[in-house]
Amino acid sequence: MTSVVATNQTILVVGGGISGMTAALEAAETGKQVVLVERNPYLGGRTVQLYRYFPKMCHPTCGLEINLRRLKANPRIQVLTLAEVTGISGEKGNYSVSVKLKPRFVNENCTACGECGKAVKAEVDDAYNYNLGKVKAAYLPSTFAYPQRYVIDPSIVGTADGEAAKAACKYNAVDLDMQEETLTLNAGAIVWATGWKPYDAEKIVYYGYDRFPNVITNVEFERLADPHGPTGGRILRPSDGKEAKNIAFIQCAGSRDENHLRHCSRFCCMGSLKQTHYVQEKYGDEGKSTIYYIDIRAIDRFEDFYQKVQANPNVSFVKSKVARITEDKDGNPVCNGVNTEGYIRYANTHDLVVLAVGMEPEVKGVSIPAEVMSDSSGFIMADPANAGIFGAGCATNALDVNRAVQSATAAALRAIQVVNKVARAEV
Amino acid sequence: MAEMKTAAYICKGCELGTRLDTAALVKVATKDGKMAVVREHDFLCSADGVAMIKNDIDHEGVTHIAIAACSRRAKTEAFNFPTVAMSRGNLREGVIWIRPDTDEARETTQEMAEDYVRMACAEVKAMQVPAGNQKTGTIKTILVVGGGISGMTAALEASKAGYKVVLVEKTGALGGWAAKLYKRVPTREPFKAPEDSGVADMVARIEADANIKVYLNATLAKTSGAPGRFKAEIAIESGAIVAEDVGSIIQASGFSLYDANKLPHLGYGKSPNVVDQAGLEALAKEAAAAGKPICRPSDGKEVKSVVFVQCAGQRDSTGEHLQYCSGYCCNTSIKQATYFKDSNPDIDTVVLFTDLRTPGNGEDFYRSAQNRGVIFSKGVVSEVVANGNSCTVKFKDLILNEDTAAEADLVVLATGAVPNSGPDLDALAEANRAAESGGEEEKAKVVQMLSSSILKLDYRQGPDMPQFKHGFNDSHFICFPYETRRTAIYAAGPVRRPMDIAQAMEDATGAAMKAIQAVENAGLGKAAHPRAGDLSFPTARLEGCTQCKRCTVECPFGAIDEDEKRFPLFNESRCRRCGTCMGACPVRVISFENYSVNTVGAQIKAVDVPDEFSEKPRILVLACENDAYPALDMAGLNRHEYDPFVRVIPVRCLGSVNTVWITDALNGGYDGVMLMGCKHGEDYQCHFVKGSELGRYRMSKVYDTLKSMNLEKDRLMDLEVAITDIATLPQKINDYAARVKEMGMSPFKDL
Amino acid sequence: MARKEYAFYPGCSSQKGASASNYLVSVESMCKTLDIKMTEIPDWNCCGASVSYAEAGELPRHVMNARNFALAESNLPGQDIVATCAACWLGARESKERLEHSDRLMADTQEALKEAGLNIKVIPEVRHMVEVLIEDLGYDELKKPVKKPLDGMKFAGYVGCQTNRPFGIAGESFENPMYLDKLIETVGGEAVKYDQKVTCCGGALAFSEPEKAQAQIKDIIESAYDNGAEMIVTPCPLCQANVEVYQGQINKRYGTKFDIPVLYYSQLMTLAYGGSAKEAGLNGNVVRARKLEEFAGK
Amino acid sequence: MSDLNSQMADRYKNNFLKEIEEQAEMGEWVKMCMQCGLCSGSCPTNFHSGWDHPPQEIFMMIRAGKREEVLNANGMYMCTSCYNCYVRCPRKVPVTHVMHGIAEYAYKIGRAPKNQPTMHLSKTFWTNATKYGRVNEVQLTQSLYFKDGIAAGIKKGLEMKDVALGLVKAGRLNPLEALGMGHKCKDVNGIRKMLAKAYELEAKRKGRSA
Repeated sequence: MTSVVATNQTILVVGGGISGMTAALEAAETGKQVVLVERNPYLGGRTVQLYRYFPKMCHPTCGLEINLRRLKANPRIQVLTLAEVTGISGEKGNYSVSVKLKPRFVNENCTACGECGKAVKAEVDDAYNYNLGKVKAAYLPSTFAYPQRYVIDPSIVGTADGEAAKAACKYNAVDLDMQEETLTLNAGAIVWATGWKPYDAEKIVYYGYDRFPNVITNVEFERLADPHGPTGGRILRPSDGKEAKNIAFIQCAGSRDENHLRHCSRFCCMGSLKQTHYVQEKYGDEGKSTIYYIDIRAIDRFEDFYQKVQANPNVSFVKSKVARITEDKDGNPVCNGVNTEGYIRYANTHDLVVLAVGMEPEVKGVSIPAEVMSDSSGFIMADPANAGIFGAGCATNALDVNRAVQSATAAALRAIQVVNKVARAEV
Repeated sequence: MAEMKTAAYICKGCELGTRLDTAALVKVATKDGKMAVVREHDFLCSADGVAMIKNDIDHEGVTHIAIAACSRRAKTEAFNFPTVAMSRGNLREGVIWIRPDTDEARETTQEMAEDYVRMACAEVKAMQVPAGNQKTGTIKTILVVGGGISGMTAALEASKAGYKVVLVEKTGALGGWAAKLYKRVPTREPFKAPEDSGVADMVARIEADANIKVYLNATLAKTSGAPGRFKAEIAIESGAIVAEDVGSIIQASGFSLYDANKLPHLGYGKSPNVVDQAGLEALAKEAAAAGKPICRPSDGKEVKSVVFVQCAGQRDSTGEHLQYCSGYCCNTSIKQATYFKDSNPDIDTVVLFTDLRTPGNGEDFYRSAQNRGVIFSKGVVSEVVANGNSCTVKFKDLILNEDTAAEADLVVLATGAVPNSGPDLDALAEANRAAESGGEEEKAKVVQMLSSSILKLDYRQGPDMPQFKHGFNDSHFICFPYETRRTAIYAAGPVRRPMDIAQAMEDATGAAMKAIQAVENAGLGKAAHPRAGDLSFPTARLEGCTQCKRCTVECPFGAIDEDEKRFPLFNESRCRRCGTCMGACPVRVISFENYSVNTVGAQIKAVDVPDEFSEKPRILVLACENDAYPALDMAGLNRHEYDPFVRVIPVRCLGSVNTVWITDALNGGYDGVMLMGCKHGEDYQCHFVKGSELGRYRMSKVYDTLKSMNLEKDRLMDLEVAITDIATLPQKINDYAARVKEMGMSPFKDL
Repeated sequence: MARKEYAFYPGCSSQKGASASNYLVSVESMCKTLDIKMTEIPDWNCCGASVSYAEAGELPRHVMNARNFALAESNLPGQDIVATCAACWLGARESKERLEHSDRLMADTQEALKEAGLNIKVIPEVRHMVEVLIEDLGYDELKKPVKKPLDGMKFAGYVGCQTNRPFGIAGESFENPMYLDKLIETVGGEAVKYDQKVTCCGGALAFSEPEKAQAQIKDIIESAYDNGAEMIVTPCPLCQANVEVYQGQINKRYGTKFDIPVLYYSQLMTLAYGGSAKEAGLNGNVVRARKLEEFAGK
Repeated sequence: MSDLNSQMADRYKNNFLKEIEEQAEMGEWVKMCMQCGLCSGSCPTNFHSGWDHPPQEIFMMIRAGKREEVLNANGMYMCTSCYNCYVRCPRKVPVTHVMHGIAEYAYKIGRAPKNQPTMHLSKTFWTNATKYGRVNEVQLTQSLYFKDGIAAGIKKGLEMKDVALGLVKAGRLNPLEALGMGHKCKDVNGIRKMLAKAYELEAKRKGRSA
């Protein structure tokens, strides 16, 4: 049975992505008790699934490493993975929160030695790589996974594979009898940092994401470009494994569209500009990128980045929302539409199409307490009447990493204001 | 402090027991390591193993422990003994996981392990448990510079958390730019109607807040001290100076509009009917006050047509105007367009833009303006011609692909924001140099530059925060927007980055969070991010100091001043514990309790260097702990093999690498030295700013030494490493090992 | 008494002797089997179709549909109006929406209707025959009467535009609606996958700009052939006519050898329900559906 | 310029957008376009042969006050009423109807291009449909063929001979309709009066009564 120490001066942070980690760390490094709840078996959220960050082209795992070091060094943060908040009752300064813990089937004895992985035969979809590949059913979610502990997929529990994993472990770390459990814990304030999910590209039927293998999403493209991704960092198109050198990026795939997401997702323009660098990085002058856009939203100093990409002769820009993707006989996706700068009709053949899908808040549709308001897109809105529950990061708005971290830092203070008040009241 | 009792613990888990001769490792720890207690354990990180160590600490008086097991990055929850000095010998990720399990390999693998045991023992003996900085400042009051929306927000939020605030505003009133606005862009569903700026309400809350002390018509005359004990000398209206003791500082000095006079081609200054966005706000306020429609400055007639020119003097790649985008201007022009449409729908209202930038729910505001009949045209304005009471805006319509023009009673230029960030420190240093040799003119320039200073810091490295791109006081880091280069001083709002009111309020709240955190940690003598919580701090044996000033010059955080005797004066709570000063010191008088020239030097010496006939070279790797060392660990985790002759020592930063380590190593018979540090230059990734760059610069000096020792240049190898070079790094190590083989064994063995 | 009763709005093309008369014939047979009673709206008039936009203007178009509403309401109270023609359905349904959303438009309409001695109280629901089949009966009900499943026959379900956009059948996507394929499968046929399912046949431009329309029709037929279809099935008279009757001209224009029958879903259902070739209106197909004629003969 | 046209031009001065918003059905949507071009790219006729101006461009031209070019444009008549643009528009602009509306207005004030075939079809169809309340397909076809005169009509008729014959054989075209027999409503008078009133009201509401 998992035990958690929490009081009405504890800050609960829901979501262990970069926003949640930031809120938790900032609060803990200010001396507060924090419980960090994450749905995945590892921390880091969506940022660690990115190959590089714009505009510095640095690696998300670098920041993750520092945050993990802060976390390891800080006794005030208790981390719960494979955990989801299922209910919140009580009030500002004294919430009672129920948290559902899914079994990992691996306990803290795990040394990440990898023997169980070797012993298991079954493979499951590799969620970390957006299911572009497979992993053993006993796996370390990613190289940088924290906790650095294996996970056993429920599908092999009760099978020979499951037993094989158990037998292979010299440290009694594999515990196939682990049950789902529900904890109830106390908290004075709550930071809601459940982040975002990529908009479901299948819903934009005229782009054929469900029909054409060579139409993929921006988040999937990150995994293709990443040396630790399913293709070892080679940009190979799904249909035939051919190197994709002529790549189309379609902006506002779902965003700025009243039939899909009414808001602008903010990060996708910079995301695609960044991804043209990947193409350049892999193929030099043989790599060609075309960005189909409505407005390029490279805000503030990101404009420098945009200007650099504009100067690259291998990248072209077309002001147009692609109307339809078709497939030629060789399986090449063809973008059909009209360049609205001067009415130029086009039917351009590419090796691969990357849909810059927008951000949909994870919190959308989730039942968060009534005192938390959300806007028409499902993002948490700062509510003046709000008591002790605060949104952070992409749960509150479509934000890039930098702004999400800002938002999370602010949320940490709002939570601290509540627990400090509780503390003052109690002395 | 109790006298030192050492202990070493050898783990046999994770195949260490089967791959290595741990009995031999025990001998090494005892004989070479000279450890008082040495124990093996089958599964050291298990509850039982940890209990064993705990017991030695609690009952055997063990004060220094060397754990020979997995990487220092692994099993940190288990191996957590804050009361003793601890080193970690990396036998798993660093040895058996990067070596093949073959008979040929067994010998060299074992040697590798033995060296790491020796190194761990040597290191821990040179370490002490940090006692923590005694000279901590415990002042928790927060100084906020600037009384605009950002400053007011920071003050209110800090107060709400229970902290006292001193707010300094240079003008006679709070409110800043926001106070000049007629309305602000909507912040709430349905994001359609402009809102009241909310300034009056904030001012009232501040005046009613006992925690907040406000100085109007006041500026900083001098800021001295360090986190937890800053002294802010404030020049107030009367001309007098009042001193306030504060623990941390939030710089919310805001922005100025880009000077529209630099845009004569857009008609500014040529016609009173061409205004910037602030000018339009003034007209709107005036009109609202008079209950009249917005009127034309030239003749006071009601404006019947208005054109908004976006990106005026912005997004300019020619270098003549602002290169960046100010981010808020699209929404502002949309808002201002609604001023007209809401008062009279028949007013022609046109917004000329190249990319309309309304992120998030701004898209709803954009739609609402279109719905009001505001016309948006994608076009590039070439010229605004003033003719009498009207203006002709000449532009290229990019959609209809033609040059055209629009007549307007009023033209509004969206000119964007320039940060009020004080003088650029590099430029100032330059000016200072010029002034030293130069005449009155140069001196006057320095004075003029200093007069624009915001913080007036008496830091050795200049009066303000270092500037990032385009003069903004931003952080260089994507994951860490508040990673400041002046500890406990945080920029907030448009001085940090171009932003609108909503973002500025969010940003100021974040900055308040960091300022509060800073005073709390300064009080405990703890380091700030990225080595948050580190209790160690640099000390110097001044008797050995030659006053060369390198440490004071090179400290990336301006932590070190000079005392009246021109010795380095450490301000511990400004220090970020990177060790750049330690690396810089030619006479090696600077050290940390848990990281020093000795802790590393001892490890280098501890390695067993076989004679030159053994064909067993030794390659020293000094790896940055932020990127290179994790990458090597991950190489191990992924079982990427590399050369058995390397010995890796993690360092806080290449900036902390003292050249003596290199020369000692080479003198001691090492055959090669590899430095692994992160990217430097424009997009540097070093969290100690110039650490990796400085380190490399210093190494370039070592090459002369190599020459004098008749050693090949390649005996020293400098490698730029990213944390993701997991697969490539082992390859690079092997390539270098091959190169070392080529060069042959070092002639300095057994000398 | 029939289990379901509706006010039937056949529309100009589905009258006896008109271009979609075989649609009418098959719908009648189909409804008979399914026990659906369709009572023609007395003296109904043309819906105006889409193409009349330029001459008709707004109000007159709505008024024409309003007249049908008024007639249906007064003569067949409480019954939904059911159209078999996609354009009729769309035109009528659009008028219903506009009138219900604009009091001014409704007032003007009533004033005009007065001239014909009519007025509207409540506008009945306006539905397409396909909606009746899917929503009021459901695929299972439609399957029950099947006596002779069209085993092994491959059809390209050509949905086209106006039963699909802008209103569409509830729960279907505009870009890839499945209902027609499901109907085909319900009667035992195989619905081939092809990418021109919702491509426009050119609509009225088949008359005014034949070369444009025929280019589109060619794409549709080609894709149907390429994907192994033996016949094309559609829910819309104009689609049916356009895709069927211009095959000869297209062959001339492009040197193709198109000769593919184009049927109505109602014809398939009638046959599957054991109806004769005549009852299915097969004699009304310009490109004779030999295979089905034989099938019906058996 | 027809009277009506000059009246309108005069009434709206240089505010063509306003003219379209008030005069063209659904014209009030023109301002909502953000120039993404999805409508133009989604149009089936767009790719077969060039339009002069696709929808999104026409919207921009309206905002730019290009009155003559827009009213004379062919673009609107390329519409097959397939509603692709309508259902895809990210701003939910009912593009199909807006295009119809602009066409109707251009035609009503006499500015539509001469001999625009679809324009002519629209006119013919409606006249035919409203004459007896129902469409007389034969007469409709005839009047379409003979719009360019007897000779052209016969030529076209011959071209279409097979098509027509096919339909006749299939019992789907009744030659007798040519003689005005066949489909009509009973209350033709009522319908005509009703429509006359509708025209009157619409003209009044749009201030078009010349």
